[in-house]
Amino acid sequence: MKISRIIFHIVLALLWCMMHNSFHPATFIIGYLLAWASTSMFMILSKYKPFRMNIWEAIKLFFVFLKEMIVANIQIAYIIISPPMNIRPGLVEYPLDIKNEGAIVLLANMISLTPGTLSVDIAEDRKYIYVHAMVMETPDQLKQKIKDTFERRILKMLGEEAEERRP
Amino acid sequence: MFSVLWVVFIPFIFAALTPLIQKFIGEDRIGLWGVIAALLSFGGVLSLAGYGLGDEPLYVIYEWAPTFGLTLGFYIDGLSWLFAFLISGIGVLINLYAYWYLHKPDPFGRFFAYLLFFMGSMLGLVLSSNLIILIIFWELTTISSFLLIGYWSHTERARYGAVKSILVTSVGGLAMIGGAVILTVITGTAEFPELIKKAAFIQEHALFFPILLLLMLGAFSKSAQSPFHIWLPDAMEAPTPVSAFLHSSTMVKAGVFLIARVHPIFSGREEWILLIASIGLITMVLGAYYALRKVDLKAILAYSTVSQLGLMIMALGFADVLGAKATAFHIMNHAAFKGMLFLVVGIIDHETGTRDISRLSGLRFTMPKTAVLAFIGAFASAGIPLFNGFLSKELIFEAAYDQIGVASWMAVFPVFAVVGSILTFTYSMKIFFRVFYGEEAKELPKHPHDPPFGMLFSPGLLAAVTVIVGILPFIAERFVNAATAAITQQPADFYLTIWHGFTPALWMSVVTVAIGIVLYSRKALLEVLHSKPPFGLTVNAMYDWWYPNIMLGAEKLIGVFQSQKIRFYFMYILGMVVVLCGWVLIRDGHFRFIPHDLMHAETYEYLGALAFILATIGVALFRSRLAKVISLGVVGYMLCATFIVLRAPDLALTQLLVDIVTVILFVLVIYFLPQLKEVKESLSVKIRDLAVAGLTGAFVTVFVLAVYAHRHTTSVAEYFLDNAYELAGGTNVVNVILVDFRTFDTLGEIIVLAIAGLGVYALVRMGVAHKKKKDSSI
Amino acid sequence: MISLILHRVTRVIIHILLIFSIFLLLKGHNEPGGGFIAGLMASVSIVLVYLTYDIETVKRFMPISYPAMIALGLFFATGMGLGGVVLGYPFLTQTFDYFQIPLVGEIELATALIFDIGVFLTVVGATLLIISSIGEGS
Amino acid sequence: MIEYLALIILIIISLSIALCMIRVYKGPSTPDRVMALDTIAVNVLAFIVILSIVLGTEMFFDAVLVIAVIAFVGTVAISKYLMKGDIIE
Amino acid sequence: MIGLLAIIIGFLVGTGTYLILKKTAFKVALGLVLYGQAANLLIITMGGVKLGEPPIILREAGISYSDPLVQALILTAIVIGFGVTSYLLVLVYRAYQAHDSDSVDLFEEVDDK
Amino acid sequence: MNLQEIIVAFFLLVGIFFIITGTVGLLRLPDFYNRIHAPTKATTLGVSSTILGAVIHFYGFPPADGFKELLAILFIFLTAPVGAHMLAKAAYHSKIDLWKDTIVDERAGKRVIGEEKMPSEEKLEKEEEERTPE
Amino acid sequence: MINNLAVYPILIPLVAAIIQLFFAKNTFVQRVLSVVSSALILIAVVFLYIDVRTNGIQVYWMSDWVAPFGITIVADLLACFMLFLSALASLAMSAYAMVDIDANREKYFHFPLFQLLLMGINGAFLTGDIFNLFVMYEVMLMASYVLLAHGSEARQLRGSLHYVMINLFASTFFLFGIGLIYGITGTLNMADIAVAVQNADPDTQGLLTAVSMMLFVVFGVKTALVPLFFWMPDAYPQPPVATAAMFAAIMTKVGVYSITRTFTLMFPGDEFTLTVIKIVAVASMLIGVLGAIAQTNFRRLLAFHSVSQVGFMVLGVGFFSPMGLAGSIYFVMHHSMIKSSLFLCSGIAERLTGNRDIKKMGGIIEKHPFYSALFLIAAFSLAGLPPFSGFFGKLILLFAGAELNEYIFLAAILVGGFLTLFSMVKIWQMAYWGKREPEFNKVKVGSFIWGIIILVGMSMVLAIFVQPVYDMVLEAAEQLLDPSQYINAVLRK
Ligand code: NA
Ligand code: NA
Repeated sequence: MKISRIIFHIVLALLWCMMHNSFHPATFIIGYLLAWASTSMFMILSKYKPFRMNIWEAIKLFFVFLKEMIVANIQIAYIIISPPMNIRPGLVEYPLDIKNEGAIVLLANMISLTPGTLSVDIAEDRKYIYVHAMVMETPDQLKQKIKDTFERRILKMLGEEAEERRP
Repeated sequence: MFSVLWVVFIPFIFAALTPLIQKFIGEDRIGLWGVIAALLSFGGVLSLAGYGLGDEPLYVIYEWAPTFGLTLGFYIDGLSWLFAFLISGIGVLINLYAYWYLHKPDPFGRFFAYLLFFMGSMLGLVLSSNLIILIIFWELTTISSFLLIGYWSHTERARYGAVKSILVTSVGGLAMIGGAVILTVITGTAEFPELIKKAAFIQEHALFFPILLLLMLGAFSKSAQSPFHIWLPDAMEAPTPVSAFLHSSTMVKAGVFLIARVHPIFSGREEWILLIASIGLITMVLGAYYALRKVDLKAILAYSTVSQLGLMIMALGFADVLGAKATAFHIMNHAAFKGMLFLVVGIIDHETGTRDISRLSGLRFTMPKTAVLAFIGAFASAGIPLFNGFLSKELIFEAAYDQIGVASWMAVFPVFAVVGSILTFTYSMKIFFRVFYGEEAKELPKHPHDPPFGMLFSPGLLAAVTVIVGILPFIAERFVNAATAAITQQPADFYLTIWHGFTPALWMSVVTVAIGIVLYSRKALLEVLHSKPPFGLTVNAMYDWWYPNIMLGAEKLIGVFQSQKIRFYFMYILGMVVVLCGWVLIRDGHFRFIPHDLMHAETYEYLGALAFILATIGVALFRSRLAKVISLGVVGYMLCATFIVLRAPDLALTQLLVDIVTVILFVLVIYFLPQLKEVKESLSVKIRDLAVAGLTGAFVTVFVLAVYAHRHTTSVAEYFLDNAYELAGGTNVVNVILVDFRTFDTLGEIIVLAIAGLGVYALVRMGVAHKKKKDSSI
Repeated sequence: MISLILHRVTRVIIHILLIFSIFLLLKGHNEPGGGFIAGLMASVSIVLVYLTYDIETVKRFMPISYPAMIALGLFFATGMGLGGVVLGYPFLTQTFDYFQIPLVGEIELATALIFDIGVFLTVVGATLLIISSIGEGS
Repeated sequence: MIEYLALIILIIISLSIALCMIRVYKGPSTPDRVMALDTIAVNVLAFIVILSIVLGTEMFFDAVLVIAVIAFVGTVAISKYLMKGDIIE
Repeated sequence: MIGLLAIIIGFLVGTGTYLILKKTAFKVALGLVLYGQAANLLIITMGGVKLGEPPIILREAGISYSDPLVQALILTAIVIGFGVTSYLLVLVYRAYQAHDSDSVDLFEEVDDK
Repeated sequence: MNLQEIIVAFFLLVGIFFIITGTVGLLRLPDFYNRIHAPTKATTLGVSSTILGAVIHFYGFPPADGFKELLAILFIFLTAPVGAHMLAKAAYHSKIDLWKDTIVDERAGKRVIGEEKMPSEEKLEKEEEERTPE
Repeated sequence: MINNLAVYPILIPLVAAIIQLFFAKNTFVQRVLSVVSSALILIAVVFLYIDVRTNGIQVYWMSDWVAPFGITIVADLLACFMLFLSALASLAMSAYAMVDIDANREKYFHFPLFQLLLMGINGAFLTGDIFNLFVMYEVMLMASYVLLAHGSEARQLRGSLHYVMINLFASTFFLFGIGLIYGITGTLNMADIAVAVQNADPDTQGLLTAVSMMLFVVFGVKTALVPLFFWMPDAYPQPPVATAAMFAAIMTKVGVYSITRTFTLMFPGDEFTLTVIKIVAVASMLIGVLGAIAQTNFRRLLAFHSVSQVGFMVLGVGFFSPMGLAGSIYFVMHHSMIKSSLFLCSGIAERLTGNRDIKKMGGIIEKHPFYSALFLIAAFSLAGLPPFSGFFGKLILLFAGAELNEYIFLAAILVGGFLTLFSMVKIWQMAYWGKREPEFNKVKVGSFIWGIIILVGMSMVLAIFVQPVYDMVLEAAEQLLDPSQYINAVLRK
């Protein structure tokens, strides 16, 4: 718990340094202090469940996401610009394997950031994400794709294994 | 010198102390306080007799406000002393009379305070040497008489009479101020002695007549000259001592006094005669006619006063020595007999409970002493020999007759003087015979009997004067001569006798009495006068129409503009801006279409401007409020972009943030506001709004371009750029200006914000809970 | 809870926003920014918290009296001005100097910063007081 | 060179903003308009970035940052209003 | 450029005018906001659109900056406008609560107790 | 035209391409839920590459400075999905219908989103009625 | 050490307000501070006046930046008079507020808001910078918005809605005007603007006149001149009477002050400007009083009178002669004392009868003769009857008009005076006369009338010492008509 908070502080302090375009130790310390002050002020907002994270997997995830995003961007751009609009939209109920709320949100945001898909909502029981997609062949295909590209990797990053829970 | 101040200010001081004294000696005895004050004042006046009756007037000045010719100056000559003598002397009698007259639950203290206040004002008026000071005291008499007339303010009539008196007399008062100011400005002085010296200059001046007219409006309104006479009869709602004091001997004579005072300044020109003598004549006849038609004793006396004042003013209007002399004498005589008559009517009213002449009769049996007094008063008023009224009236007849020699048309004066006197004779007879002769009246509200001695004393004394002067007129000689000399500014040395020989005036008197007796004895003739009002639209009716209608009219006028619809208020403001500024712009040729060189811009700027304008129009166009707000948000973003284009990063940041917060605020508020109703606007309203909008928009555009074409070449901004870093230690000049060069602005700005915050907090928290508060579960 | 996603993101981003607002406050003298901009920034970030949570929660974890904050802001701004008066300068006179601080190097300290902090506090207090009052008014 | 390109891009972006206004006008729903508002914010952001290149100054980047980090708060507020009717509970 | 800006100001004022002539308090408030923005734009225009550098001193010779004073003025004006507008909005809403109407017109009951 | 300029030009062109597709999508796509995908594009790749291009333009390649500018990208990635999500959720909540040719709606019949009940449905409906511009 | 006298009238209320905010829960401290603050300002103003008399116009450079670059505080004689009035009025209002303001209002910052109002007003009188004038206006207005709606009674809210909107609207035009002035002259310092206007080429003169007309409209709205006054009679009757009295006594005068300053210093009146001013003034005089005649709501009636009375003051400015301006200043002094005491009187009448409508009042004199006498003096003074201050105010204006041969305006003054009397008599006879045995609420009238006594007493002083007072205001007027004094003091020190 402590550690996650300290990491958060460090991240914030680094952001502070980025703002200043300066990684001078003094800048960092000031940033750290500010981060500490801010998180102390919003104590309730700063309580995170501790989790372990595989950094390597995280980096991998980042690049996969980047790739996916670029590809999807191009695909969707093509669809939008091409005169006959070949869209097959739908709202699907995507079943979640992840339990950690933070990770669910991460996934949901990744879905949203990838053009063509958008997280409309997370179910109350945290078992589904409702995803609107602009193009899909079948709902299952879409779900599978999300599972394969993002969710598995997130689970990996968290050091958990995906349960096989087919939709 | 001291005694002048004493005379004038003793009543004021005593009036101011009344509430205090009342606590000590009790309300019942406060009347004595009034009597003491009046006596002290009267004593002061007597001590000044040397100046008033001698050759050398007293002239004292206390500097007050020289810029406006204001000196607290007092001038005691025959005229002012005569008035002061009458005012303070009768004042003593009135106070004495009132001591017995008032009864519970009338607040005594207030009455005597008002009365003394009035007396002081009146003394100040007549004694002052300065026109503006005179006006100040003049207005004080207006105020004090207002309070006195409205003394019984719980009655509708008293309030009506008081309001009428103050409104009518202040019309004249204000005119007088105007005249006095103009006179002071052109002559450089407001002192009567100085003005008299400059009489020739004034009479030559182009503004002579306006000034005279303005001053005379004051005099006429105060002295109840037609058409201002309407206030006086209604002022009779005052307690009788007040009527006796104000309307016989003092306040209403202020106008006469003023005319006499300015006589040497203005009387040289024809306008004087035309204006004053004619008004006096008309008033005299009309007043007497109305007096004849009345049945209320006080109303008869009121109109009688109007008529008598007309007589005096007419005589002053003749602008000759004889007229002045006649007036001076009549002022005294009228004060005595009319004052007495009022007091007698007061007694009748007091003892019988009514003043209605048709209900009263045969009082000589029950009130013999009063009857004697009434007899003297009525006969003096009628102008019967052996009473003082006869003597002065005869003098006026003489003066009027003399006018025929001046111009033949002026024969109207003696003719109508006789006509008026006939009417006067008739109503005077009515006063006495109707009330005291005939069958003894039944069913009176009270059982009549003679009043206590205290109430008889004052009228008794006046009756004695009436008779004594009537028989031995030389007693009054010194008074009259001194006053005449003061009015005419020539030495006067007359003898007053009963018998002048068979002069035209005597014949006029004979005719008067003869016709009067015929008129009075022939009921049929009287009936003619009684039944038909000669004209439907009377001045009184005009007043009564005007009084509520000015309020209604004002309400309508204001209602038209003050519609409580803010869009019209906006339009007035816009209209004023566009008209005033636009007119100047057009006048100076700044109004032109946008020149081509000013329209040079990058393509992206054109496109951005297009988006900007689209967003702006959207705010007005969208029907849904949320859409409006969203469009406003876009406007904010576009403004932000504009600021960037204009190299203002700080502004862009601020605009962005404010934009977001504003949008949030609007959305918050939308939630609480009702749905916009589909207000069907007529096409004309839409066109009107569009026209106004287009006009103002175009106006601002043109204005901006016109100014831009004349933009400054250097500005203080350069200083900030040059010095921000070296002197203020910052490179962001905008911020340096905000927190250093112009810190005070910023301080003000955050104070505004702070107040807004606190204000919203108070506004939301303090309100009564909204009844139809939305269900909080949603 | 209005949205899990919003909740989670707010938790993270609120700190970034606040720190960013401090950044804008501190460097305002030399670059775009300053007390007002920073104050609005901070306000918006706290508004985000209001949007995410309900007013009661925010009250619980942020027991700040906004009127007091306003008073404090005005106190800073005015107090800075009065400081000058006490020292014999006109009201609101600012000064600045450069200081050598070990490890950090030369930094500039300006009284204007105190004033800016006053502005910041007032703006935050006022803006939030307005928004929270309306929110509560419902 | 880049400046010329940037100028052309600027024109495109401003055109894009103007086009977004069409969506604001057409709606048809409030979320559509909010979306258009968001898009305009993004376009303005890009506009500022490109303009910075044209003008050769980095002074405007704070505005970029602020748009990036703040614009969504307005969206959240309106969304919450649409969802709950009440944007601050 | 200045021509464009003047036209935009004109449109802001015109639209603002159109809105303030409406009966709904909310619309009037919107119109007043537009007016405020017009004022801000007008002031910055008066600083000149000669377009130098943003007024952040680069400490190099020969640079012309745009007018910083107008920018400072507008900043102050924006803040003040913001404060007043917020207050006005809340007033609109409270007035609605009190009378159940968001019309800007006054009622008789306002006159007399 | 050196390498840096080419890189900058590339990034800028990519950026403007995605931004313009975003706008086109916003205009062309048939319903709200489809349209909302378009701005996501503009924000993510469009703005990021524009900013990258600018950073390279100002600070060279690889950029030695300009972290603050890069921070903008991070911020966008943090905030954009939340905005889009909230808006979509709100739209769904206010019963904005899916396009007629939508192939699947697995949430049909489960319109209630979030814990609480709908606020005042009438109110929002009324708002809907009014959304057509004059 | 520098001389801080000129800034104290701004500083004292500001500091008092901040302290009061910190003592938000302790109303006793707040009340005491209110009175102390007003008293201190009064003392400071007296010293400031002496200073200005002996050493000439006092210039104070805020933040230690020289004019025209920083914000300059300028205390000339006119400013001193206005400050004196505001301090006097605030003292009287604080005394009245002690017994009048309810606990709820006290809790929600009534006193600090009042102090900030005072600060804004004093700032407006003192500032020598046109934009700062705008800021001070906003401080004043913002405080007045809040004080107006303070209490959140239904009618207050609606009444203040128009007030806020109209003033916000006018403020925008103020900003337009400032922007345009800066555009032409490149400066914000009023003295500097005056120099620039003097040196402007003839082609630009017309533009400057147009801009000055815009400012005239703005100030006309704030000071409620015809045809811009319509918001006012709905607004001023709403707040607690002490607040309303303060508004009537001083706030409208800020507009008059600004008009005076603008058209003597920055845009010394030309033919066109002065004609416009005089016409507007006369229209205000007459229409305002007609509005008053139409009312039966005590406070609305008084509010309408302000429109009319402001006309007199502005007419003096329109005369543009030493005597005219002196008359204007004298009239401002008289009116601020008398109108505020009338408002306070209306407050007592309301408390006694539980009513604002004079038709429903009656017979107050029977039970409260002393208070009634105070009202009567104030009423007759307002109506311009001698020997009260209003008479002399009018007299000076009459003299000024007669000297300039402006007889039409003379007539207007007299007609206005008559109509004023009419309406005052109406109040008197409806509310104070009437019933013989009236029934009233229990009110300790004695504790309320101290403020009135102070104000009426001061107005009597004004009347009795009309010559010395006139000499003083004439000095101020002459200073105004010689703007070089102001300009030299500000720009070369
Ligand atoms: Na009544
Ligand atoms: Na009554």
